[in-house]
Amino acid sequence: MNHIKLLFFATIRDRAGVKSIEMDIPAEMTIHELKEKLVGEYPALKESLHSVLMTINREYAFDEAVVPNNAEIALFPPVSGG
Amino acid sequence: MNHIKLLFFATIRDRAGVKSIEMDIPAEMTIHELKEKLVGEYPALKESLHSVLMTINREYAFDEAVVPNNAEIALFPPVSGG
Amino acid sequence: MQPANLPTIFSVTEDEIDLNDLLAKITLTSTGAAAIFTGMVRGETSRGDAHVTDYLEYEAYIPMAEEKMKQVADEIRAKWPIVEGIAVVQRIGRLYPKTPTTLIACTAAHRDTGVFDAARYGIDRLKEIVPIWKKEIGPDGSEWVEGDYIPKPGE
Amino acid sequence: MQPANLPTIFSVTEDEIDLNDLLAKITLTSTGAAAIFTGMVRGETSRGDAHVTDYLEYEAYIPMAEEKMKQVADEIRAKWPIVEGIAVVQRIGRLYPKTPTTLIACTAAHRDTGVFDAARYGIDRLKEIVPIWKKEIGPDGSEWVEGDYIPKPGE
Repeated sequence: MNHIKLLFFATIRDRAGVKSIEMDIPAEMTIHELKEKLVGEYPALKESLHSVLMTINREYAFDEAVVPNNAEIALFPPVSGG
Repeated sequence: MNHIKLLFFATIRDRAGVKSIEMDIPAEMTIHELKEKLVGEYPALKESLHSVLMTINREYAFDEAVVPNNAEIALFPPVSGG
Repeated sequence: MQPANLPTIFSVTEDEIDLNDLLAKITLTSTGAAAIFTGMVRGETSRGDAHVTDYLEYEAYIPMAEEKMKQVADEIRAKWPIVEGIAVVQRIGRLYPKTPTTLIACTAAHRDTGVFDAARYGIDRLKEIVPIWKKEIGPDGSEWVEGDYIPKPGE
Repeated sequence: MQPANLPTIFSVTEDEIDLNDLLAKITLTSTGAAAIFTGMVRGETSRGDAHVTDYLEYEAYIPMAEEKMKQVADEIRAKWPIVEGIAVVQRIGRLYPKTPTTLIACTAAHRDTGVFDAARYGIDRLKEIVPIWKKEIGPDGSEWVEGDYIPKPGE
Protein backbone atom coordinates (compact mmCIF):
# COMPACT_ATOMS: atom_id res chain seq x y z
CA MET A 1 0.00 0.00 0.00
CA ASN A 2 1.02 3.59 -0.60
CA HIS A 3 0.16 6.43 1.71
CA ILE A 4 -0.93 9.68 0.02
CA LYS A 5 -2.22 13.11 0.96
CA LEU A 6 -5.01 14.66 -1.10
CA LEU A 7 -5.75 18.38 -1.38
CA PHE A 8 -8.94 19.82 -2.88
CA PHE A 9 -9.30 23.40 -4.12
CA ALA A 10 -12.02 25.76 -5.32
CA THR A 11 -15.09 24.07 -6.86
CA ILE A 12 -13.62 20.62 -6.24
CA ARG A 13 -13.27 21.33 -2.53
CA ASP A 14 -16.82 22.72 -2.41
CA ARG A 15 -18.16 19.58 -4.10
CA ALA A 16 -16.12 17.10 -2.04
CA GLY A 17 -16.87 19.04 1.13
CA VAL A 18 -13.31 18.52 2.42
CA LYS A 19 -10.05 20.44 2.10
CA SER A 20 -7.63 17.57 2.54
CA ILE A 21 -7.58 13.90 3.40
CA GLU A 22 -4.95 11.21 3.79
CA MET A 23 -5.49 7.69 2.51
CA ASP A 24 -3.79 4.45 1.63
CA ILE A 25 -3.99 3.26 -1.97
CA PRO A 26 -2.65 0.18 -3.72
CA ALA A 27 0.91 0.45 -5.05
CA GLU A 28 1.08 1.13 -8.80
CA MET A 29 -2.30 2.89 -8.80
CA THR A 30 -2.60 5.35 -11.70
CA ILE A 31 -4.09 8.83 -11.61
CA HIS A 32 -6.97 7.50 -13.69
CA GLU A 33 -7.69 4.75 -11.17
CA LEU A 34 -7.37 7.17 -8.27
CA LYS A 35 -9.88 9.49 -9.93
CA GLU A 36 -12.37 6.61 -10.23
CA LYS A 37 -11.84 5.67 -6.60
CA LEU A 38 -12.46 9.27 -5.51
CA VAL A 39 -15.66 9.54 -7.50
CA GLY A 40 -16.80 6.38 -5.69
CA GLU A 41 -16.19 8.08 -2.35
CA TYR A 42 -17.34 11.58 -3.37
CA PRO A 43 -20.08 11.13 -6.00
CA ALA A 44 -20.50 14.91 -6.25
CA LEU A 45 -17.11 15.02 -8.00
CA LYS A 46 -18.44 13.11 -10.98
CA GLU A 47 -19.67 16.15 -12.88
CA SER A 48 -16.31 17.91 -12.41
CA LEU A 49 -14.26 15.02 -13.74
CA HIS A 50 -14.14 16.12 -17.37
CA SER A 51 -12.24 19.26 -16.43
CA VAL A 52 -10.51 18.44 -13.14
CA LEU A 53 -6.76 19.00 -13.07
CA MET A 54 -4.60 16.74 -10.91
CA THR A 55 -1.08 17.16 -9.65
CA ILE A 56 1.48 14.82 -8.11
CA ASN A 57 3.94 16.59 -5.84
CA ARG A 58 3.04 19.99 -7.37
CA GLU A 59 3.46 18.98 -11.01
CA TYR A 60 0.54 18.48 -13.37
CA ALA A 61 -0.19 14.74 -13.72
CA PHE A 62 -2.18 12.84 -16.33
CA ASP A 63 -4.25 9.67 -16.41
CA GLU A 64 -1.46 7.17 -17.01
CA ALA A 65 0.86 8.54 -14.30
CA VAL A 66 1.51 6.17 -11.37
CA VAL A 67 1.02 7.62 -7.90
CA PRO A 68 4.17 7.22 -5.79
CA ASN A 69 4.25 6.52 -2.07
CA ASN A 70 3.88 9.61 0.15
CA ALA A 71 2.66 11.67 -2.79
CA GLU A 72 0.94 15.01 -2.31
CA ILE A 73 -1.95 14.88 -4.77
CA ALA A 74 -4.13 17.89 -5.57
CA LEU A 75 -7.42 18.13 -7.46
CA PHE A 76 -8.68 21.44 -8.78
CA PRO A 77 -10.52 23.10 -11.67
CA PRO A 78 -8.70 25.02 -14.43
CA VAL A 79 -6.98 27.97 -12.80
CA SER A 80 -8.46 31.48 -12.80
CA GLY A 81 -5.95 33.69 -11.04
CA GLY A 82 -4.72 37.08 -12.06
CA MET B 1 7.33 95.75 -35.37
CA ASN B 2 6.36 92.64 -33.43
CA HIS B 3 7.54 91.93 -29.93
CA ILE B 4 8.56 88.31 -29.21
CA LYS B 5 10.06 86.26 -26.41
CA LEU B 6 12.70 83.66 -27.29
CA LEU B 7 13.54 80.59 -25.16
CA PHE B 8 16.62 78.43 -25.70
CA PHE B 9 16.99 74.89 -24.36
CA ALA B 10 19.69 72.21 -24.00
CA THR B 11 22.52 72.41 -26.56
CA ILE B 12 21.00 75.50 -28.17
CA ARG B 13 21.03 77.35 -24.86
CA ASP B 14 24.62 76.25 -24.20
CA ARG B 15 25.69 77.54 -27.65
CA ALA B 16 23.77 80.81 -27.47
CA GLY B 17 24.89 81.37 -23.90
CA VAL B 18 21.43 82.70 -22.90
CA LYS B 19 18.24 81.13 -21.61
CA SER B 20 15.77 83.67 -22.90
CA ILE B 21 15.65 87.04 -24.59
CA GLU B 22 12.97 89.42 -25.76
CA MET B 23 13.27 91.28 -29.04
CA ASP B 24 11.38 93.26 -31.63
CA ILE B 25 11.20 91.87 -35.15
CA PRO B 26 9.59 93.13 -38.33
CA ALA B 27 5.93 92.21 -38.81
CA GLU B 28 5.43 89.27 -41.21
CA MET B 29 8.85 87.79 -40.43
CA THR B 30 8.94 84.04 -41.06
CA ILE B 31 10.56 81.38 -38.90
CA HIS B 32 13.19 80.97 -41.63
CA GLU B 33 14.04 84.68 -41.54
CA LEU B 34 14.08 84.69 -37.74
CA LYS B 35 16.52 81.78 -37.77
CA GLU B 36 18.86 83.71 -40.09
CA LYS B 37 18.62 86.77 -37.87
CA LEU B 38 19.49 84.69 -34.79
CA VAL B 39 22.52 83.12 -36.44
CA GLY B 40 23.70 86.63 -37.21
CA GLU B 41 23.46 87.52 -33.53
CA TYR B 42 24.64 84.15 -32.16
CA PRO B 43 27.09 82.73 -34.69
CA ALA B 44 27.62 79.64 -32.49
CA LEU B 45 24.09 78.55 -33.41
CA LYS B 46 25.08 78.05 -37.04
CA GLU B 47 26.22 74.46 -36.65
CA SER B 48 22.97 73.53 -34.86
CA LEU B 49 20.71 74.98 -37.52
CA HIS B 50 20.29 71.80 -39.57
CA SER B 51 18.60 70.04 -36.65
CA VAL B 52 17.16 72.85 -34.53
CA LEU B 53 13.46 72.59 -33.74
CA MET B 54 11.44 75.77 -33.35
CA THR B 55 8.07 76.38 -31.79
CA ILE B 56 5.58 79.24 -31.86
CA ASN B 57 3.39 79.43 -28.77
CA ARG B 58 4.28 75.81 -27.83
CA GLU B 59 3.48 74.26 -31.20
CA TYR B 60 6.14 73.03 -33.61
CA ALA B 61 6.70 75.63 -36.34
CA PHE B 62 8.36 75.36 -39.74
CA ASP B 63 10.31 77.66 -42.05
CA GLU B 64 7.39 79.27 -43.84
CA ALA B 65 5.37 80.05 -40.68
CA VAL B 66 4.92 83.75 -39.90
CA VAL B 67 5.80 84.86 -36.36
CA PRO B 68 2.84 86.64 -34.72
CA ASN B 69 3.09 89.55 -32.33
CA ASN B 70 3.77 88.62 -28.69
CA ALA B 71 4.78 85.10 -29.72
CA GLU B 72 6.67 82.80 -27.38
CA ILE B 73 9.31 81.21 -29.63
CA ALA B 74 11.51 78.34 -28.49
CA LEU B 75 14.61 76.82 -30.10
CA PHE B 76 15.88 73.41 -29.09
CA PRO B 77 17.47 70.22 -30.40
CA PRO B 78 15.47 67.05 -31.08
CA VAL B 79 14.03 65.89 -27.78
CA SER B 80 15.62 63.15 -25.69
CA GLY B 81 13.38 62.67 -22.67
CA GLY B 82 12.18 59.47 -21.14
CA MET C 1 25.07 36.44 -21.03
CA GLN C 2 22.83 35.88 -18.01
CA PRO C 3 24.54 36.55 -14.69
CA ALA C 4 23.34 34.08 -12.08
CA ASN C 5 22.25 36.87 -9.76
CA LEU C 6 19.42 38.31 -11.85
CA PRO C 7 16.60 39.14 -9.42
CA THR C 8 13.49 36.98 -9.67
CA ILE C 9 10.63 37.60 -7.26
CA PHE C 10 7.64 35.28 -7.07
CA SER C 11 5.15 35.49 -4.29
CA VAL C 12 1.61 34.70 -3.21
CA THR C 13 0.69 37.16 -0.52
CA GLU C 14 -2.17 38.64 1.47
CA ASP C 15 -0.41 42.00 1.59
CA GLU C 16 -0.93 45.05 -0.61
CA ILE C 17 1.08 44.97 -3.83
CA ASP C 18 3.71 47.72 -3.60
CA LEU C 19 4.74 48.61 -7.16
CA ASN C 20 7.47 51.03 -6.07
CA ASP C 21 9.12 48.43 -3.89
CA LEU C 22 8.87 45.61 -6.43
CA LEU C 23 10.23 47.80 -9.24
CA ALA C 24 13.21 48.82 -7.11
CA LYS C 25 13.96 45.16 -6.35
CA ILE C 26 14.17 44.20 -10.03
CA THR C 27 16.11 47.27 -11.20
CA LEU C 28 19.82 46.68 -11.86
CA THR C 29 22.50 49.26 -12.64
CA SER C 30 22.16 48.20 -16.29
CA THR C 31 18.35 48.58 -16.32
CA GLY C 32 16.76 51.32 -18.41
CA ALA C 33 13.21 50.06 -18.95
CA ALA C 34 10.46 48.23 -17.10
CA ALA C 35 7.18 46.82 -18.42
CA ILE C 36 4.69 46.20 -15.65
CA PHE C 37 1.25 44.64 -15.80
CA THR C 38 -1.23 44.79 -12.96
CA GLY C 39 -4.67 43.22 -12.76
CA MET C 40 -7.36 44.86 -10.67
CA VAL C 41 -10.75 43.73 -9.35
CA ARG C 42 -13.44 45.11 -11.67
CA GLY C 43 -16.51 46.37 -9.82
CA GLU C 44 -18.46 46.55 -13.08
CA THR C 45 -17.96 44.26 -16.05
CA SER C 46 -19.59 45.06 -19.39
CA ARG C 47 -17.98 42.42 -21.64
CA GLY C 48 -20.06 39.23 -21.96
CA ASP C 49 -22.64 38.90 -19.20
CA ALA C 50 -22.63 42.43 -17.81
CA HIS C 51 -22.56 42.31 -14.05
CA VAL C 52 -21.56 44.00 -10.83
CA THR C 53 -18.98 42.58 -8.42
CA ASP C 54 -18.89 43.32 -4.70
CA TYR C 55 -15.57 41.56 -4.13
CA LEU C 56 -13.46 38.58 -5.15
CA GLU C 57 -12.18 35.83 -2.88
CA TYR C 58 -8.86 34.45 -4.10
CA GLU C 59 -7.32 31.21 -2.99
CA ALA C 60 -4.13 29.48 -4.06
CA TYR C 61 -2.34 26.18 -3.71
CA ILE C 62 0.49 28.28 -2.40
CA PRO C 63 3.61 26.09 -2.61
CA MET C 64 2.73 24.89 -6.11
CA ALA C 65 1.70 28.40 -7.17
CA GLU C 66 5.11 29.75 -6.20
CA GLU C 67 6.85 26.90 -8.05
CA LYS C 68 4.79 27.62 -11.16
CA MET C 69 5.50 31.36 -10.88
CA LYS C 70 9.20 30.45 -10.86
CA GLN C 71 8.53 28.35 -13.97
CA VAL C 72 6.81 31.31 -15.69
CA ALA C 73 9.90 33.43 -14.90
CA ASP C 74 12.18 30.69 -16.30
CA GLU C 75 10.09 30.54 -19.48
CA ILE C 76 10.36 34.32 -19.84
CA ARG C 77 14.15 34.16 -19.46
CA ALA C 78 14.35 31.37 -22.06
CA LYS C 79 12.32 33.38 -24.59
CA TRP C 80 13.73 36.86 -23.81
CA PRO C 81 17.30 36.39 -22.56
CA ILE C 82 17.65 40.19 -22.41
CA VAL C 83 15.23 40.37 -19.48
CA GLU C 84 17.05 41.40 -16.31
CA GLY C 85 14.66 41.32 -13.33
CA ILE C 86 11.28 39.60 -13.07
CA ALA C 87 8.53 39.92 -10.47
CA VAL C 88 5.44 37.70 -10.41
CA VAL C 89 3.04 38.43 -7.57
CA GLN C 90 -0.50 37.33 -6.75
CA ARG C 91 -2.45 38.76 -3.87
CA ILE C 92 -5.04 36.44 -2.31
CA GLY C 93 -7.87 36.78 0.17
CA ARG C 94 -10.89 39.07 -0.10
CA LEU C 95 -10.20 41.85 -2.60
CA TYR C 96 -12.48 44.74 -3.47
CA PRO C 97 -12.97 46.66 -6.74
CA LYS C 98 -10.04 48.83 -7.89
CA THR C 99 -7.56 46.78 -5.84
CA PRO C 100 -4.48 45.45 -7.69
CA THR C 101 -4.55 41.66 -7.42
CA THR C 102 -1.60 40.59 -9.52
CA LEU C 103 1.60 42.06 -10.90
CA ILE C 104 4.01 40.90 -13.56
CA ALA C 105 7.03 43.11 -14.15
CA CYS C 106 10.07 42.64 -16.36
CA THR C 107 13.08 44.93 -16.63
CA ALA C 108 15.68 45.25 -19.39
CA ALA C 109 18.38 47.65 -20.55
CA HIS C 110 16.15 49.16 -23.28
CA ARG C 111 12.46 49.25 -24.13
CA ASP C 112 12.81 47.83 -27.67
CA THR C 113 14.06 44.46 -26.43
CA GLY C 114 10.79 42.58 -26.14
CA VAL C 115 10.32 43.57 -22.50
CA PHE C 116 6.65 44.50 -23.12
CA ASP C 117 6.02 41.11 -24.77
CA ALA C 118 7.76 39.40 -21.86
CA ALA C 119 5.38 40.98 -19.33
CA ARG C 120 2.39 40.14 -21.51
CA TYR C 121 3.54 36.53 -21.80
CA GLY C 122 3.96 36.40 -18.02
CA ILE C 123 0.39 37.36 -17.21
CA ASP C 124 -0.98 35.05 -19.91
CA ARG C 125 0.98 32.11 -18.47
CA LEU C 126 0.04 32.95 -14.90
CA LYS C 127 -3.58 32.63 -15.93
CA GLU C 128 -2.87 29.25 -17.54
CA ILE C 129 -0.70 27.27 -15.15
CA VAL C 130 -0.44 28.94 -11.72
CA PRO C 131 -2.93 27.28 -9.33
CA ILE C 132 -4.97 30.23 -8.11
CA TRP C 133 -8.75 30.55 -8.21
CA LYS C 134 -11.21 33.31 -7.55
CA LYS C 135 -14.82 33.36 -6.47
CA GLU C 136 -16.89 36.35 -7.45
CA ILE C 137 -19.34 37.73 -4.92
CA GLY C 138 -22.04 40.03 -6.26
CA PRO C 139 -25.56 41.17 -5.49
CA ASP C 140 -26.96 37.91 -6.93
CA GLY C 141 -24.75 35.54 -4.96
CA SER C 142 -21.35 33.98 -5.42
CA GLU C 143 -19.79 32.02 -8.25
CA TRP C 144 -16.37 30.54 -8.95
CA VAL C 145 -14.68 32.00 -12.00
CA GLU C 146 -13.75 29.05 -14.21
CA GLY C 147 -10.57 29.01 -16.25
CA ASP C 148 -10.40 27.04 -19.47
CA TYR C 149 -6.76 26.08 -19.95
CA ILE C 150 -5.77 22.43 -19.58
CA PRO C 151 -2.02 22.15 -18.95
CA LYS C 152 -0.12 19.70 -21.10
CA PRO C 153 2.36 17.12 -19.80
CA GLY C 154 5.57 18.88 -18.78
CA GLU C 155 3.87 22.24 -18.09
CA MET D 1 -18.40 55.24 -25.57
CA GLN D 2 -15.89 57.53 -23.87
CA PRO D 3 -17.21 59.21 -20.74
CA ALA D 4 -15.84 62.72 -20.46
CA ASN D 5 -14.47 62.06 -17.00
CA LEU D 6 -11.78 59.52 -17.92
CA PRO D 7 -8.73 60.35 -15.80
CA THR D 8 -5.73 61.73 -17.68
CA ILE D 9 -2.63 62.70 -15.72
CA PHE D 10 0.29 64.50 -17.35
CA SER D 11 3.03 66.03 -15.33
CA VAL D 12 6.63 67.21 -15.38
CA THR D 13 7.90 67.03 -11.83
CA GLU D 14 10.99 67.09 -9.64
CA ASP D 15 9.36 64.64 -7.22
CA GLU D 16 9.77 60.90 -6.98
CA ILE D 17 7.47 58.96 -9.27
CA ASP D 18 4.96 57.07 -7.08
CA LEU D 19 3.63 54.15 -9.12
CA ASN D 20 1.09 53.08 -6.48
CA ASP D 21 -0.42 56.54 -6.32
CA LEU D 22 -0.51 57.05 -10.10
CA LEU D 23 -2.06 53.63 -10.70
CA ALA D 24 -4.78 54.32 -8.13
CA LYS D 25 -5.58 57.62 -9.83
CA ILE D 26 -6.20 56.00 -13.25
CA THR D 27 -8.12 52.97 -11.97
CA LEU D 28 -11.89 53.12 -12.48
CA THR D 29 -14.54 50.74 -11.16
CA SER D 30 -14.59 49.19 -14.64
CA THR D 31 -10.79 48.76 -14.80
CA GLY D 32 -9.31 45.25 -14.77
CA ALA D 33 -5.88 45.75 -16.33
CA ALA D 34 -3.02 48.24 -16.37
CA ALA D 35 0.06 48.35 -18.58
CA ILE D 36 2.78 50.53 -17.11
CA PHE D 37 6.13 51.51 -18.58
CA THR D 38 8.87 53.12 -16.56
CA GLY D 39 12.26 54.32 -17.74
CA MET D 40 15.19 54.33 -15.35
CA VAL D 41 18.65 55.93 -15.39
CA ARG D 42 21.16 53.29 -16.55
CA GLY D 43 24.42 53.38 -14.61
CA GLU D 44 26.06 51.09 -17.16
CA THR D 45 25.21 50.95 -20.84
CA SER D 46 26.55 48.14 -23.02
CA ARG D 47 24.66 48.76 -26.28
CA GLY D 48 26.58 50.93 -28.77
CA ASP D 49 29.41 52.86 -27.13
CA ALA D 50 29.62 51.06 -23.79
CA HIS D 51 29.90 53.60 -21.01
CA VAL D 52 29.28 54.40 -17.38
CA THR D 53 26.88 57.12 -16.22
CA ASP D 54 27.18 58.95 -12.92
CA TYR D 55 23.89 60.78 -13.30
CA LEU D 56 21.58 62.49 -15.77
CA GLU D 57 20.42 66.09 -15.71
CA TYR D 58 16.96 66.47 -17.20
CA GLU D 59 15.42 69.71 -18.30
CA ALA D 60 12.07 70.45 -19.91
CA TYR D 61 10.21 73.27 -21.59
CA ILE D 62 7.58 72.60 -18.96
CA PRO D 63 4.39 74.26 -20.23
CA MET D 64 4.89 72.88 -23.75
CA ALA D 65 5.94 69.46 -22.39
CA GLU D 66 2.68 69.18 -20.46
CA GLU D 67 0.68 70.23 -23.52
CA LYS D 68 2.47 67.61 -25.65
CA MET D 69 1.90 64.96 -22.96
CA LYS D 70 -1.79 65.79 -23.17
CA GLN D 71 -1.51 65.39 -26.95
CA VAL D 72 0.13 61.96 -26.51
CA ALA D 73 -2.78 60.96 -24.26
CA ASP D 74 -5.26 62.24 -26.87
CA GLU D 75 -3.50 60.23 -29.58
CA ILE D 76 -3.68 57.12 -27.40
CA ARG D 77 -7.41 57.60 -26.85
CA ALA D 78 -7.96 58.09 -30.59
CA LYS D 79 -6.11 54.86 -31.44
CA TRP D 80 -7.31 52.75 -28.48
CA PRO D 81 -10.76 54.04 -27.47
CA ILE D 82 -10.96 51.23 -24.89
CA VAL D 83 -8.28 52.88 -22.78
CA GLU D 84 -9.76 54.20 -19.52
CA GLY D 85 -7.08 56.08 -17.55
CA ILE D 86 -3.75 57.45 -18.79
CA ALA D 87 -0.77 58.78 -16.86
CA VAL D 88 2.23 60.41 -18.55
CA VAL D 89 4.92 61.61 -16.15
CA GLN D 90 8.48 62.86 -16.57
CA ARG D 91 10.73 63.53 -13.65
CA ILE D 92 13.39 66.22 -14.21
CA GLY D 93 16.46 67.45 -12.36
CA ARG D 94 19.52 65.43 -11.38
CA LEU D 95 18.69 61.73 -11.42
CA TYR D 96 20.97 58.87 -10.44
CA PRO D 97 21.21 55.30 -11.75
CA LYS D 98 18.26 52.99 -10.95
CA THR D 99 15.91 55.96 -10.47
CA PRO D 100 12.63 55.90 -12.44
CA THR D 101 12.61 58.98 -14.68
CA THR D 102 9.44 58.54 -16.68
CA LEU D 103 6.17 56.64 -16.47
CA ILE D 104 3.47 55.90 -19.02
CA ALA D 105 0.49 53.93 -17.75
CA CYS D 106 -2.76 52.98 -19.44
CA THR D 107 -5.71 51.16 -17.89
CA ALA D 108 -8.55 49.22 -19.53
CA ALA D 109 -11.25 46.74 -18.60
CA HIS D 110 -9.25 43.76 -19.92
CA ARG D 111 -5.65 43.02 -20.87
CA ASP D 112 -6.39 41.83 -24.43
CA THR D 113 -7.63 45.26 -25.54
CA GLY D 114 -4.39 46.76 -26.84
CA VAL D 115 -3.56 48.33 -23.48
CA PHE D 116 0.05 47.09 -23.71
CA ASP D 117 0.41 48.59 -27.20
CA ALA D 118 -1.09 51.84 -25.93
CA ALA D 119 1.56 52.17 -23.21
CA ARG D 120 4.30 51.30 -25.69
CA TYR D 121 3.00 53.93 -28.11
CA GLY D 122 2.93 56.46 -25.30
CA ILE D 123 6.60 56.13 -24.39
CA ASP D 124 7.62 56.12 -28.07
CA ARG D 125 5.70 59.36 -28.67
CA LEU D 126 7.00 60.98 -25.51
CA LYS D 127 10.51 60.43 -26.84
CA GLU D 128 9.53 62.01 -30.18
CA ILE D 129 7.52 65.12 -29.42
CA VAL D 130 7.64 66.06 -25.72
CA PRO D 131 10.29 68.80 -25.21
CA ILE D 132 12.56 67.25 -22.58
CA TRP D 133 16.32 66.79 -22.82
CA LYS D 134 18.94 65.03 -20.79
CA LYS D 135 22.63 65.58 -20.27
CA GLU D 136 24.69 62.59 -19.29
CA ILE D 137 27.42 63.07 -16.72
CA GLY D 138 30.05 60.34 -16.50
CA PRO D 139 33.67 59.84 -15.53
CA ASP D 140 34.82 61.38 -18.84
CA GLY D 141 32.72 64.54 -18.66
CA SER D 142 29.24 65.54 -19.70
CA GLU D 143 27.35 65.27 -22.96
CA TRP D 144 23.83 66.09 -24.11
CA VAL D 145 21.91 63.06 -25.34
CA GLU D 146 20.67 63.91 -28.82
CA GLY D 147 17.30 62.74 -30.07
CA ASP D 148 16.76 62.17 -33.76
CA TYR D 149 13.06 62.75 -34.39
CA ILE D 150 11.96 65.80 -36.38
CA PRO D 151 8.27 66.55 -35.72
CA LYS D 152 6.11 67.12 -38.75
CA PRO D 153 3.67 70.01 -39.18
CA GLY D 154 0.66 69.43 -36.93
CA GLU D 155 2.53 67.22 -34.43
